[in-house]
Amino acid sequence: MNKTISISRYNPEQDSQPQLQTYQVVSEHSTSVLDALLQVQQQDPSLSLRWSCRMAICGSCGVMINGIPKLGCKTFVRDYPEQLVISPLAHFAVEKDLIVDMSPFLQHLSAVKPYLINAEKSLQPHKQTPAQLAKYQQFANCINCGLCYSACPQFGLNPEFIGPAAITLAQRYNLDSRDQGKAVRMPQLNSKNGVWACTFVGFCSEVCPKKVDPAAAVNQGKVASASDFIISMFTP
Amino acid sequence: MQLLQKDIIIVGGGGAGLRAAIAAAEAAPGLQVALLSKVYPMRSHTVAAEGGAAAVTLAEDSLAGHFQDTISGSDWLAEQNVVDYFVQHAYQELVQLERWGCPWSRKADGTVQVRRFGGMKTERTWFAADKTGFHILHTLFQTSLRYPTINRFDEYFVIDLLVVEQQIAGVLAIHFKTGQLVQIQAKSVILATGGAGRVFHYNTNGGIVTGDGMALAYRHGVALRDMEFVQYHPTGLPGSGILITEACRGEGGILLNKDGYRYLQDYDLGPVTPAGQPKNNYMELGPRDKLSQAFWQQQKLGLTADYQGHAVVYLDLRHLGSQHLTQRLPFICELAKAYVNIDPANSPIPIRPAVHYTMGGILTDINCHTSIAGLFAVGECASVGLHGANRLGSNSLSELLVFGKVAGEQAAALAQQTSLVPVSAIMAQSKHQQTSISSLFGNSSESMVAIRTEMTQAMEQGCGIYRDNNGMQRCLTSLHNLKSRYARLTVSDSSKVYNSALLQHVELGFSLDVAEAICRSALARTESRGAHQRLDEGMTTRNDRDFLQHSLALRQADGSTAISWQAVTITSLPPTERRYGAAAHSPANSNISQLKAAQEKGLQHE
Amino acid sequence: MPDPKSASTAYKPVMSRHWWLQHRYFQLYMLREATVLPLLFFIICLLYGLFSLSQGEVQWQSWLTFMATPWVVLLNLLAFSASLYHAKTFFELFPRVMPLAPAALMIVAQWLATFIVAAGLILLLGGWL
Amino acid sequence: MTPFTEPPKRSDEPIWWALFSAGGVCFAVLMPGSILALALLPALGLTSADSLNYARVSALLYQALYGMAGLAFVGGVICLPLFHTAHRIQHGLHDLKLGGGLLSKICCYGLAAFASAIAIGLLLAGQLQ
Ligand SMILES: Cc1cc2nc3c(=O)[nH]c(=O)nc-3n(C[C@H](O)[C@H](O)[C@H](O)COP(=O)(O)OP(=O)(O)OC[C@H]3O[C@@H](n4cnc5c(N)ncnc54)[C@H](O)[C@@H]3O)c2cc1C
Ligand code: SF4
Ligand code: F3S
Ligand code: FES
Repeated sequence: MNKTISISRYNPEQDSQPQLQTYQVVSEHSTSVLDALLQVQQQDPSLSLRWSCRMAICGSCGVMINGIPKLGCKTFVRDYPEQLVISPLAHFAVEKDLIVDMSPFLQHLSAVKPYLINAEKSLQPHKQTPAQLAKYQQFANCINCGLCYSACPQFGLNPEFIGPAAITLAQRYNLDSRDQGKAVRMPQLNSKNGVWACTFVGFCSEVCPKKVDPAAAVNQGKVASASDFIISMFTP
Repeated sequence: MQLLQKDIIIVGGGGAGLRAAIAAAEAAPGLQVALLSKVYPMRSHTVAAEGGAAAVTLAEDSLAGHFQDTISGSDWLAEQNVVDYFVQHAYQELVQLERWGCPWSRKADGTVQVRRFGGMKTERTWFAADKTGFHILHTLFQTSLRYPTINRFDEYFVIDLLVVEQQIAGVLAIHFKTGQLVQIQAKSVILATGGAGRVFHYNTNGGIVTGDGMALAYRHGVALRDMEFVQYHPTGLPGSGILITEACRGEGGILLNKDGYRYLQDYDLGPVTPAGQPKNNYMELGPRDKLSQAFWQQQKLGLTADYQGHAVVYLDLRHLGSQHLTQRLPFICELAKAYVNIDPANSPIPIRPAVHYTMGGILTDINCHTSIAGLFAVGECASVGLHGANRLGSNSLSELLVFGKVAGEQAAALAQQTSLVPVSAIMAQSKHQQTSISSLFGNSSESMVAIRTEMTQAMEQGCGIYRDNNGMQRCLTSLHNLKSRYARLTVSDSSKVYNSALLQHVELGFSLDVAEAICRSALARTESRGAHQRLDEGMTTRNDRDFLQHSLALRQADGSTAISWQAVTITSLPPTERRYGAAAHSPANSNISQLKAAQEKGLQHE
Repeated sequence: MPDPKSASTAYKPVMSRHWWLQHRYFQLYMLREATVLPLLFFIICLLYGLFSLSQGEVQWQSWLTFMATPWVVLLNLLAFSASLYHAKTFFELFPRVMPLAPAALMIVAQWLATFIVAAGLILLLGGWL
Repeated sequence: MTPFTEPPKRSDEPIWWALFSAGGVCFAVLMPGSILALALLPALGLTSADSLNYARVSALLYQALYGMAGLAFVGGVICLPLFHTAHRIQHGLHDLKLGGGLLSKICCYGLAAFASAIAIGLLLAGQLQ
């Protein structure tokens, strides 16, 4: 079946702003949006996009599909019988076509010290019960695709907001029974660009392709930050 | 052209590259490590590994057992000293990852849980649900952030190694974002660029798995070893090739042909184990090469079903129940739903074999050092000698960790003793590359997509699960043909910023080189062993007299490939017949049990 | 690696003030936030009531009359609907912020609290208690 | 983009957020009943006659439980919901790119505090009479 799709094109060496261009693709039942984009790339090799695993785990192929952030490889053309407009992830600077500048996202992730902090030296594995694992496991499933940042208007309004995925990652470690680093992670979350920039819009969780529920992580972070605030009032 | 100076360069941000980077940063905190990757590290294909990582863990298991499984899995083509080192260090590496925060699945008492895996005689595969590679990669990536000396160069695409008189001097890379050519000097360089599955048509690999590192080394005269051994995974989704992990079978999934018959019993893997009660080394838990070959045989007999034009058999998980499936195989449920619209709790999943892993790779010694001084290789791009003719599932992730660490430490040690090769010595090479890159732009009638598709199809037809001389010759002719067409191919998009067309062009060149090495090596091995199965007369069985040897593919000055041979290191386990199912317990295998007793003494955890 | 050059070439989209009109999800979010406007009206009514009460019986009677004016009743009806919509959203969000029990259970428990409080207040202020 | 080198300043949001959340609970749990009992039912004549007469209401608000009932009512139905409202308006202004900075913050929370003080003042004045 032939299908017309529109793709936002932007070449920084020539254009002042992105423009939609339409293409024809062949769509079968199992054709994903990524497949469609790759078909277009065969017709027009100048189209730039990121992708790799095509199985919804590497997190590189995020785009806006009819205005909603989605993974191209996990979204199917068959589900868009009407129009299908593909544009780069919102709230990020567009480098070229569907490629956005991901460096702010990476910086925000690193800002929360997303690694296990534990001074103990040992050659033995920690014990961790399935219940303790379950406390943070969901938050450890984030594939860093950045869709939640494109979904979050607060990030759009304030690019300094460290954002849902970074806070989720902080919470992932804070809730890990093996971790002792909460104290060094909290200052980032406590700031006005930390958890407090979120107004629980909640769209981040709607679009998350891995059901991580970043909105829950951020708002649990508010509780943690508030208790940290109270504790700080009693400790000099 | 930008010029940068570092101490150590690591090309590749997958499991192997990141593990090496951390090891180097820990071993020598004074050295600057450059970590280059053509994609953000967490996009590397390690992320897709589902099943798990092997190490001897249970009290009733033994290092000798893991050693023996790996050697016999390799059809005796593994380097036994390397396997020995590997089995001794795997456990500690998985523990290290645990201490870095990897969310390994646990037993009720809080200890790490292990699962069954094909070709392993006991449970020794650590897993993190069915996203083991994902969790390993993210744990490593996140851990790497704590080392200030690890300088990341994300989306830098390495196009050449800078080599001066058999001594590494650095690498040449394109910064994807700006199109700038960057020269980075270093005292040691580690290649950790992953496999080459994308040279085949049906594969479980990501789009970036194009064999770059293998070609980079090969072009500078480093041998590629055992390239003919390409693993077909028995359970890929039809069409896309997306992997359905072996852990499905470890959990008790069964394989059925179109008549609902468990056909594996006809291929020396029986007797039938009851559905849901898997037994190590029997039936569905036989090794991958055997399972993929059984599919091929069934297809020949007309016993496979059709799924949208693809020949398939079925992976049936229904008897495991939906609760168990969502708990242990959540990602598989998600994939099956998304890509073939099937709920594994209700219907069997259509599957077919797909190229999965390149056993061969850049020849290194046990220290991951190649024949170029200061150049190391590790991970799927390398052939340190662990997998031989067939890799056992879950050995590869452990390999990334064990040898990633070795490579990092060795590279650091070497970098501390050497100094940079002067820039003047590499300028000519860089300039030459610069000119040849700029000469690529233009309009030609050749289509890159056509060349790439023809290559993957030629490989699929000529170097598939079963091979014969005529098929491979045809494949080789096509490859030569494609190479000359490639020489005329140009890049029509001349933009600088994120020029995908340019990158794909260079990648295709790498893939063509690797494809030729695979085909040449396969032609030269006139026996059947592990993943290399020939149909030609007199070549259908293993021939230890002539071929208990590694193949080495070496690039000649004229661009062609020459094959030579290298002896296999055998320390304690001389070749016997490889057997699975009930046959494994017949008397012919008794010398294994004797050996096992002998090794128990020698091989214990340090 | 930060690259100063790219900053100048990348296209930076700006968010318009009307972003929330573009998607139903955001419209509902704005609706949720806007529930405080009718609420504010009711609070002002109460403040006025407190003041009236402190001024004695006559003023209090006039407050009661004020509260029965049709436009006031209408606005308070709006405030009532707003409070219900707010309650719905709030009860759904709360279990995600504090996952103390299964979400469905917590939602039911919260609605139950609202009903009991409402019943109590109606019985008390309606003169049945 | 500022690199995250120094630990950022702690935000004072926890205070406002705590008040907002408490107000949110009141809005969801107390408000539906209060609006019904104080505004809608009496205005529509659905309460038993005269249940809101001056004497009864003053007694409930000024004397019941030694004045504690009145205080709880003013706190839960006026003050906390006021802070809830202030918080949402403050963030709403930011959402609409109309403010959300320090000035609007002072206005929003300042007014909430001011109105709360008046409410409590009126109540206490009544109770002390
Ligand atoms: C679907 C799937 C499932 C698997 N499951 C398992 C399993 O359960 N257990 C197991 O043991 N093994 C498994 N494997 C195998 C194992 O995952 C891989 O062998 C392993 O992850 C390879 O890791 P690597 O670090 O060598 O390479 P990769 O993870 O592929 O990383 C390669 C890196 O090199 C970079 N790179 C490549 N070329 C260039 C270049 N030219 N310039 C710059 N950078 C470059 C890439 O950007 C990337 O960062 C699986 C493999 C697949 C495909
Ligand atoms: S939280 Fe979800 S949407 Fe956000 S980056 Fe992670 S996986 Fe993507
Ligand atoms: S969308 Fe944004 S505002 Fe909060 S709940 Fe999610 S981070
Ligand atoms: S291509 Fe990897 S997530 Fe889509």
